[in-house]
Order: sequence, then structure tokens, then C-alpha cells
Amino acid sequence: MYKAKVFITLKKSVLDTQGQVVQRSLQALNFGGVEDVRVGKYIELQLQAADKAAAEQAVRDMCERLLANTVIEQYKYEVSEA
Amino acid sequence: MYKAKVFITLKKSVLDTQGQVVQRSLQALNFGGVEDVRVGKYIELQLQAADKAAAEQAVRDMCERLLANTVIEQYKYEVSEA
Amino acid sequence: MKFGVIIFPGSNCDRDCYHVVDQVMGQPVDFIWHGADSVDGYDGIILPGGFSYGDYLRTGAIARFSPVMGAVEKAAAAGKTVIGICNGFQILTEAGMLPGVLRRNESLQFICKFLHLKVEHNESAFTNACSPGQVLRVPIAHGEGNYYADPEVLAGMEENGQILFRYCEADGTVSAAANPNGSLENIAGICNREGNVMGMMPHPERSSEEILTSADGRFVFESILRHFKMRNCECGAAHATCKIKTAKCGVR
Amino acid sequence: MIEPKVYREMGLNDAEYEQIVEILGRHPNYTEVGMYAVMWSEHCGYKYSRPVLKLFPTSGPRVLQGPGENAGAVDVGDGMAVVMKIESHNHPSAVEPYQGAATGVGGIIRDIFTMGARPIAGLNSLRFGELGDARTRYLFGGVVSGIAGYGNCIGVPTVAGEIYFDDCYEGNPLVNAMCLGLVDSDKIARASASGAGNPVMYVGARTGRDGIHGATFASVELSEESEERRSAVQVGDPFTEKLLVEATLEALATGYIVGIQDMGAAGLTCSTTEMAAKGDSGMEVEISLVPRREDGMSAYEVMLSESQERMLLVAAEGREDEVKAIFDKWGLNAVVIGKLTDDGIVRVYDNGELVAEVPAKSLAEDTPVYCMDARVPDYVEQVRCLNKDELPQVEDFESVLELLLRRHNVASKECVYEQYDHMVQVNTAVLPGSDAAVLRLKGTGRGLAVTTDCNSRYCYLDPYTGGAIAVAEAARSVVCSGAEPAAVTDCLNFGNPEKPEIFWQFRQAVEGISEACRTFGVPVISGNVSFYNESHGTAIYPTPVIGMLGIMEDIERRCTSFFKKDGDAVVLLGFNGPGLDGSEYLKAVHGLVAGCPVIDLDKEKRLQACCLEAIRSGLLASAHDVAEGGLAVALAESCFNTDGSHGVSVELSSDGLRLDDALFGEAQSRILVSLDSSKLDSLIKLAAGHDVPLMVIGTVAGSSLTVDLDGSRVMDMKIAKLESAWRGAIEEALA
Ligand SMILES: Nc1ncnc2c1ncn2[C@@H]1O[C@H](COP(=O)(O)OP(=O)(O)O)[C@@H](O)[C@H]1O
Ligand SMILES: [Mg+2]
Repeated sequence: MYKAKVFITLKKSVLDTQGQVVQRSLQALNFGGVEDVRVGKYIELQLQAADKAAAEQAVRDMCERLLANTVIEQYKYEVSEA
Repeated sequence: MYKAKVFITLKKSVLDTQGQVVQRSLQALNFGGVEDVRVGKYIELQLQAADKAAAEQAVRDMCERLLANTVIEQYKYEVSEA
Repeated sequence: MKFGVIIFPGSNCDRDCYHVVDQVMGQPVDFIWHGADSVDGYDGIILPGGFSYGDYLRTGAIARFSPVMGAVEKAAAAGKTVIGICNGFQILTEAGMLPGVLRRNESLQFICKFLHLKVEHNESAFTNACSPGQVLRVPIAHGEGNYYADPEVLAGMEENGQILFRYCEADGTVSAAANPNGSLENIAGICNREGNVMGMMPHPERSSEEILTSADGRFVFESILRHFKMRNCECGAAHATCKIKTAKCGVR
Repeated sequence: MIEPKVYREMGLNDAEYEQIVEILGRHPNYTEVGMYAVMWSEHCGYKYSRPVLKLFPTSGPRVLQGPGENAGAVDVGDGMAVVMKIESHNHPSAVEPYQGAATGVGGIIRDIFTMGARPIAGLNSLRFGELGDARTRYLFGGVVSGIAGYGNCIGVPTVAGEIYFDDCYEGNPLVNAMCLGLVDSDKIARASASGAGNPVMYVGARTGRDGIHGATFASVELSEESEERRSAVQVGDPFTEKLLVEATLEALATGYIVGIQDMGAAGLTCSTTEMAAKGDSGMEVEISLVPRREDGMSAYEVMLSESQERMLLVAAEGREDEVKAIFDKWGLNAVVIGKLTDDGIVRVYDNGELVAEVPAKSLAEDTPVYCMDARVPDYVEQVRCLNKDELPQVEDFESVLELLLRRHNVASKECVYEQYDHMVQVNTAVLPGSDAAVLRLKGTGRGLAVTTDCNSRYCYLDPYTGGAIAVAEAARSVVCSGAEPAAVTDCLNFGNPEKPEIFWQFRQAVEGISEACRTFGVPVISGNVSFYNESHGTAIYPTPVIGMLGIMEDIERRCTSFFKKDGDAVVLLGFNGPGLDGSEYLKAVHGLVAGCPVIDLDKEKRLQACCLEAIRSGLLASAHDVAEGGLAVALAESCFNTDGSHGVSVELSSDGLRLDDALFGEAQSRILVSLDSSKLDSLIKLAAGHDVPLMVIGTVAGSSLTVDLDGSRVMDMKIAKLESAWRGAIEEALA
């Protein structure tokens, strides 16, 4: 059994409106030193796989096919034994 | 300058329909081994702080006050020097 | 012209589209369940608005894997007319049947209101009943209608006449002030290269009867019907050529 | 035997506990006490309000279902019925505004489709503190997006509502959600279960620990402690509910469903005992069969959980598979968890072990009922004396008008309703922004008008009159759109009824509402009571919100509040009089909440009859209820037409009133109308026939608002400037 953590963010070239709004709100709350906020998705999943490499391959496939829209999003993931 | 990664998920006791829908969809796409999907938010930010402890404190405050809705969400974070 | 309106779990404009095709346009229409594996026998397929699969993950991301979508792709390849409205548009972009993506509105809020659309050209299957540059009054109702496509993709779309509608002011001026959601180039509706698959965020079905404030949305449905009639017309003679090169359609 | 500390914490008193022991002939176990505690809470059992609610007139020729079911129903012709109800979700929204408001919408929609009706429109009535306060802005934003998030997704248009701001709501905002549905009159489903042996089915979302004690939570005052009872917060999932709507309506259409009840407050406890009680039945359920999403839940937790998007239904014996197949198709759980019996007892088993055994009626019907003391609050005498002669006269009426238009209670709510999908289902013939929303009834040529109304400041000054005015104003809004008032649903928001002063307010308001409903011939068909709206021991203003339905015979004759064309005559229809009492002007300019609002219901009735006839005979181009801000504000609002603004010039005479009263007073029973001047004679004749006074006060013209009062010009303002003040005020406050 493996546990995967997937991080999906907008590509750097795409404007992250939500991140900007969060940044402004944080500043308004007196968190002065905050710069460059980016808001994305965090997906945790458990999966069965033959080995770690297979698990990683599966997670990559999931990202490409469903979890991320690669026109505007990029993804990273971490897989560990669970 | 510090870099923080914040992971926000629904509390275990709160229904994560989004996670369930994604799980079913992955299964339908023949990712058979997938169990228990949870979908949350991932926030990356840069911040100025006196030291790492101060940065961590600031991030915790941000989570409590704005980033997470602690009535139904829980958060984790990682702070590193950037 | 026989229409099919697809019901995805969470669709909520399915009945509205059905109503307009049936009651306003007087055409035969059926609902098609998302689990169906065929759309044979339909000349026009409508992917209605709503929140398919609760808009989870991304709008349209999950619905696009519905069994019926394979059949819709085949129908599109065979030249059948496919119309995605609002969530339907989002599904079509996720499925790769239309270029680009629809991102969250710049305001991060859902917006429901009447606004104006400029018809870019009337040489498509979806606008041929309009006059060139006509301004339509049609409502939007979405949280994620902020159109984006990579620059090269966009350039190709412009070139091919694939941009059909842009948000504009009442007098037809396409301005930043008239852009409700941050859409690139004020884009509100587009079609594919072949000219038979269309997606638009505004709701023509909500503005096809006078009693609903505006009947301008009817121009879209009338165009579709007119195109269908032309294409199936025996005479074949005096048809003007379509700007979308590969399509066989023509307007008398 | 249960420790007093335990049952008291659940909200039962010693006498109530004794009563339970007597009913059962033994001590209840923990699960049973929990079940009694929720069912006997005010929220479910109406133990304080029930005797008072009897005052409402509830019958009429159109009424198909009065109070007592999930929602009321009225005949709207052509074999169709409209089902409607309003409900509060105040306390959950104070703790978690987004989810609180969202689940409020989800809950009221369930009440509607449980009746077999397709939900066709949502409304909401909201009250907050002033937007200057940061937490209020947070609550406001959360509530509005919660309503939008749920309503938009499920595809029920949110077509109307109201929003008020006052300090009295700062610690205890009000979130009242209303829903209407449409059903064939002979297909109304009911929450009554009969036929021993019929299977009991659980359908919809799985059960978790959320919302345990939601009902009792609604029956206590908000305090820091209650903020900690956060497990009471339920989380809504509109996607599941959308599937549930479709599956339920499909299942009901088979005719295989005998009875159906949503699981709202008090979850399984409420649905099992109420359905059994209504059908004179008993019921046996095995709760280990209940689909769950958390491990290790006790019987107590399963029975009390308020997880959302669930229903309980009783199918005809042998038809459970057909019913299940429909829910399967929509991807929803549907499980037989028990069956009906004929002994009137609800028995709950957990893995075969009997964990509760209670007579259904003892929980659902034989709730303890209390006749509470009522006492006139001390403040009343004080606030009612308003010595108008001591009020300083203002000089600059122009700035007063602009100030009033900017007041958040008066300003445009466009930035809110644009976040709500108000057009889905293609029926909205008059969009939000006019007095009442108008929906067409497809295929009939007729329409419905809907609105909610309540001026709680009037209710604070005089709950009786305030209650009556709320009904009058709702009816007036409906009439201004061209419809005839047909039915009321009410949401009674008050403080702690155990305080005699609050109970007095409550009873007075109900009496006032009842009298007005009787006068207008409009029955109350459903409603909801929300008590304990207090924070730090201070109650909100009494806020009995009236939701009203009107029926329009010819939808082509619908009317909006906006001036339509230059040259039209502007007429004030109705009864002028003093109206500074409780007015927005008095509060905004003089900082006072004082006086005695008055209404003459007979005059009001004549006015409404006259206006309705004028609209039906096609005389009027516009009609607008004169309310907060008085005539001056009504004039300005009528100018702000989204299809293109108009100007107006009027000449008024003060007729013995103070000048500020003539402009900004809120005397009741007045409607501002405009019409083609060629029709003026007919209107004058018609008004005379109804014995309703009328004043021709001016003309629609130009791009300014000009007012001459007693011969001298007191206002000359550009519409564009006024309109942007009015449209932008709330957004500015939020920025
Ligand atoms: N203020 C009221 N006016 C009229 N009817 C009311 C009022 N309060 C409650 N009712 C009626 O009492 C019944 C029970 O209401 P409620 O407990 O709110 O229902 P639910 O179980 O759906 O939450 C309903 O039929 C409702 O219409
Ligand atoms: Mg109910």
C-alpha cells in the first residue's frame, strides 16, 4: 500500500488571481512580510501497487489524465510506503 | 526570506464528497488500486521573518485566521529557508 | 432536426435546453443519459449547463470521462453538431474537443446577469441567422467562465474564424469594462476548426422567449437549424462558402 | 437511570424527565433520553410556541395542505399546486456562515421535494450587524456565498429576498431560507407511514457525526460555550442533493412510495417517530444497516446525527427493489433498514440488540406544551414616545436623500443577487430588483409572484403592528407586481421565549400577523419558529419574516417598479399621513429608533384591491411600494431602471406634515405608480370606486429627480449620481 501526495499549482505563466487575493487579505490582516502567494490543490490518496516505481507511474498517469489540466496547471507528487 | 507550504484538508470527521467523486472517477478510469482520496488546498508562499521560528509562528497564525476554516478544516505546514 | 440533450449527474440546465428545442424551436428532442454508449440518430447534441459532478476537481473534468462522451466525440468526428453551453463548454474543453480552458472568474465570484455579446461573424453553423456584428442580449451564470488559451492556439483560432462571440457593450464595443470574468480577448463562445462543435458560456436557452427579458438567444438555435437545413438541401447550388474552410456548410 | 446532570445538559428539565419515565413506565436509557431531548426541544417540538401558532388563520379555498407537513401547499389552477416553506438557519450560520447558510438552503429544498414537488425557486431573508464590523463582513460574505454555492449548484433559482443591517443582529445574524416547489395537486406526497410490513428505506448520503445536537443547539442562546459545540456544524453537499431531488421525484412518480420524510433536525429520530406517529403506525429499524462514513458510532450518535442530504421513506411491500434501482441509477445509497408495525412503538435495534423502544406519538405529538408568561417589556413605553416637535428640522433634503440611498438597508442588493443564479429553469419573468419576483407557470399563461418582507424596527416598537405591517408590505409587493396574494409562510425569529418580555413580543407579533392575514384573506400554510436569538443576553429585534406567494392570472399583465417612458404621469396612490415613526430617516439622520408605527388594514386592503385592478386592466406602467426611506426614496428607486434610467419631476404639498415627513416618512398604504397620461382619467375613476385617494404628483422626464415641496424646489439631482450611490454602497462597504 502506498500513500501519494499530489500538489497541483497553476503554471508560472498563468495569473493566479486567487493567490493574489489571499496575499492582499493577508496583508490587510497585518501579515506584512508575505510575498507571492500561490493557491493550488493538494490531493492525498492511498493506492495498491506492485512496487514504488509502479505506484509513481500510476500517480503520474492519474495527474496527466484527470487530476491536473496541463494546459494551465503543473503537478508534483511524493509517493511513500504506507 | 522563508518559503512556506501549507496543506489544508477537511477534518477526518467531515464528509469529503469531492474526494469520493474523484476516487470513483479514478476507479472508472481503471486505476483500480486507488483507495481513500482526499482533496484539499495547497498554498505556497514566501515571507520575511526574523528567523525560522518566527516564520512558523506567522504561518500558523495565517492558517488560524484566514487560510483554513478550522471549524471544518485542518492544516499542516512546512517552512524552509528560501 | 433531431436533438439530444445529455444529462450528466449534476446537470441543471438540461430541462431548459429541452424546453427551448421542444417548445420554442418545435424540434424533436430526447434526453440522453450520461451512461449511454451511443448518440446515433441525433443530428444535434447539447451538453447543458449545470454543475456536473458538483464541479469537483475542475469544472467538466470528471464528466468528460462519462461513457457518453466517447459517442459524442464520434458524432462530432462524423460532422454532427455539438453544442456545449456553460458547463457543457467546460466539458468540451476538458475533453479536448475545443481548445483552451475555462478558469475561475477574475472576481472569484459566481456572476449571473444579462450582458451583451458581439457576433464575430455570421458564417458559422451557430451564427448564420445573425447579421454581421449583431449584438445579442444574453445572460451568463457561472463561476468559471474565464477563457484562456495559449497564444499560438489563440492565433490559430482567430485565423480560422473559430471565435464566435465576445462580451461587448450595448453598442457592440468590445472593451475591458464589458468583460465580466477576465476572459482572454473577451471570448464568450468558440467553435472547433471543423466548425461543428461549439462552446459558449452565456445561456442562449435562457433568452429565447420574450417573457424572459430577451429572445436574442434564439438566433443561435435558429442558426443551427438553418445550417442543418442547408446542409441537407438537395439543390446544392447557391450556397455561399463557409469561412471555416473544411466545413461543407453554406448559407444561401 | 440517567443522572439529572446528563438530561439537563441535553435540555430536558426534571419534570420533563419524570414525564418520560411515566410514559415508558421505566427509566429511559441514554439513547432514549437523547431522542426525547431533541424531539421535545423547542426547535422540533414547538413547546412554547404551539399554543400561540394556533391563532393563525390556516384555511382557505386554495389550501391543499396547511401547517403540519414538511411544507404547505396551495392550488394554483390547472391541477397544479405550489408547495412552500421558510426555515431559519441562524445559529449554524453564526458559527460557520458558509456551511450554515448552505445547509439552510439544502434543508428547505428537502422539505419541498419531500412533498413530491420540484423545487422552482428559492428566497432568503438575511439580517446582520452593521458592515463596519469586520466579523459582520465575514459573516455576510460567507452567508451569501453559502446560499449561492448551494442554490446555484442544485439548480434552483434564488429569485428574491431581503437583507437588513442593524446592530441588534451583530452577535446573532438571521439566515432564513424559503423555497417553492411545483407539483400536480393530486400527487402531493406526505410524511405519513402506514401499512404494517411495508419496508422502511434509508436513502441518500451516509451518516457521520455531524450536527449531533443541532436541534438542541438551535434552542439555546449563543454563547462562547455554544461556539465550542462546533460538532453541531453540518456540511452540505449540493451535488448529492441534486441527485437526491431527481431520484426522489423519479421514485415518487412510480407510485411505490407510501410515505416520505427528509432527515433534517434530529435526523433519524425525527423522521422515524414523526412518520410513524402521523400514520398511526409503529416502526422497527436496525441501525447497523444505516450507511455510515465514520467508525464506531454509537446508537445515540446514529439516531441524533444531522448529516445532510438524507431521506427516510416507506415503500409498498415488495416494491423495494424497484425503488432501490432508481436510487442506484443516480449513484445514491438506498437501504431497507426496517419495517412498519402496527403497535405505535418505534423500536431501534443495533446489531439485533434493542437500544430504544418508545411510543412514536410520545415524541412526535405529545410534546410538553408550556403556557408562558407574557409581560410588556420596559423599553416599550420609552421608545414609543416620539416628540416630533423636538426633532431639529433638516435643511438639506438633497443630502438626506443621498444618505438614505446609501444606507445599506436601502441600497441596491445587486452585488448579492448577481451571485445567485436567478434564471435557471427559465421561468423568471421579473428578475430580482423589482418589488416581487415573478415566475411563469409554463404552459398556462399564468404566473407566481413571491417576496419576503419584515421591518423589524417596527416590530421592536410595536410587535403587533409590526407583524401586521410585515404582512401588508409583503402583500403590497405582490400586488405591485400584478398578482393576488394567495398564501403566507412565516419565519418567527425571536429571543429567549422563557423571558416573559420576549414571549410577549412573540405573541403580539403572531396576533398582528393573524389579524392582517385574516383581513386580506391570506392563509398561513407553513412556517418556522426560531427562538433564542440572543447574544450576551440581549435579544434581536423581533423579526417575524413573512414569505408571500401571489398568483397572477395573466402573466402578460405583470408589472415592475421602474418608470418606463418619458411623459408618463406619476401618481401616489393611497393614504398619506405621518410616518416618521420607526423610519430609516429617523435612525439615519437623528439616530433614533422611536415612535408608534401605524397601519389601517382596511385602508390597506382597499389600496391593494385598487392597485391590482389597475394593473390587471392594463392601466399602469409601473407600481412601487413606498417603504424604507419614504416617498423620496421610492421616487428615486423607480428611476433606476436597468433597461435605461429615467428622470422624474414632482410637485408635492406637505399637507400639514413636517417637510421631512412628507419626503421621507414611511406612512403605510401607499403605492407609487406611473402610467400613460391618457389613462389617468380611468385610474382616477377606478380609485374613486375603491374609495382610495390619489394624487397626481408629477411626470417621468429628463435625467434628474426634481422635487418641489409646497411650491419651492427642495431637490434637483442627477439620476446618474443618485443611482451610482445607491448601486455601489454595499460593495464599497465590503471593499
Ligand atoms: N410559525 C409557523 N407558522 C406556521 N406554521 C408553522 C410555524 N412554525 C412551524 N410551523 C409548521 O409546523 C410544522 C413543523 O415545522 P418544522 O419543525 O420546521 O418542520 P421540519 O421538520 O421540516 O423542520 C411544519 O408543518 C411547519 O410548517
Ligand atoms: Mg421537514
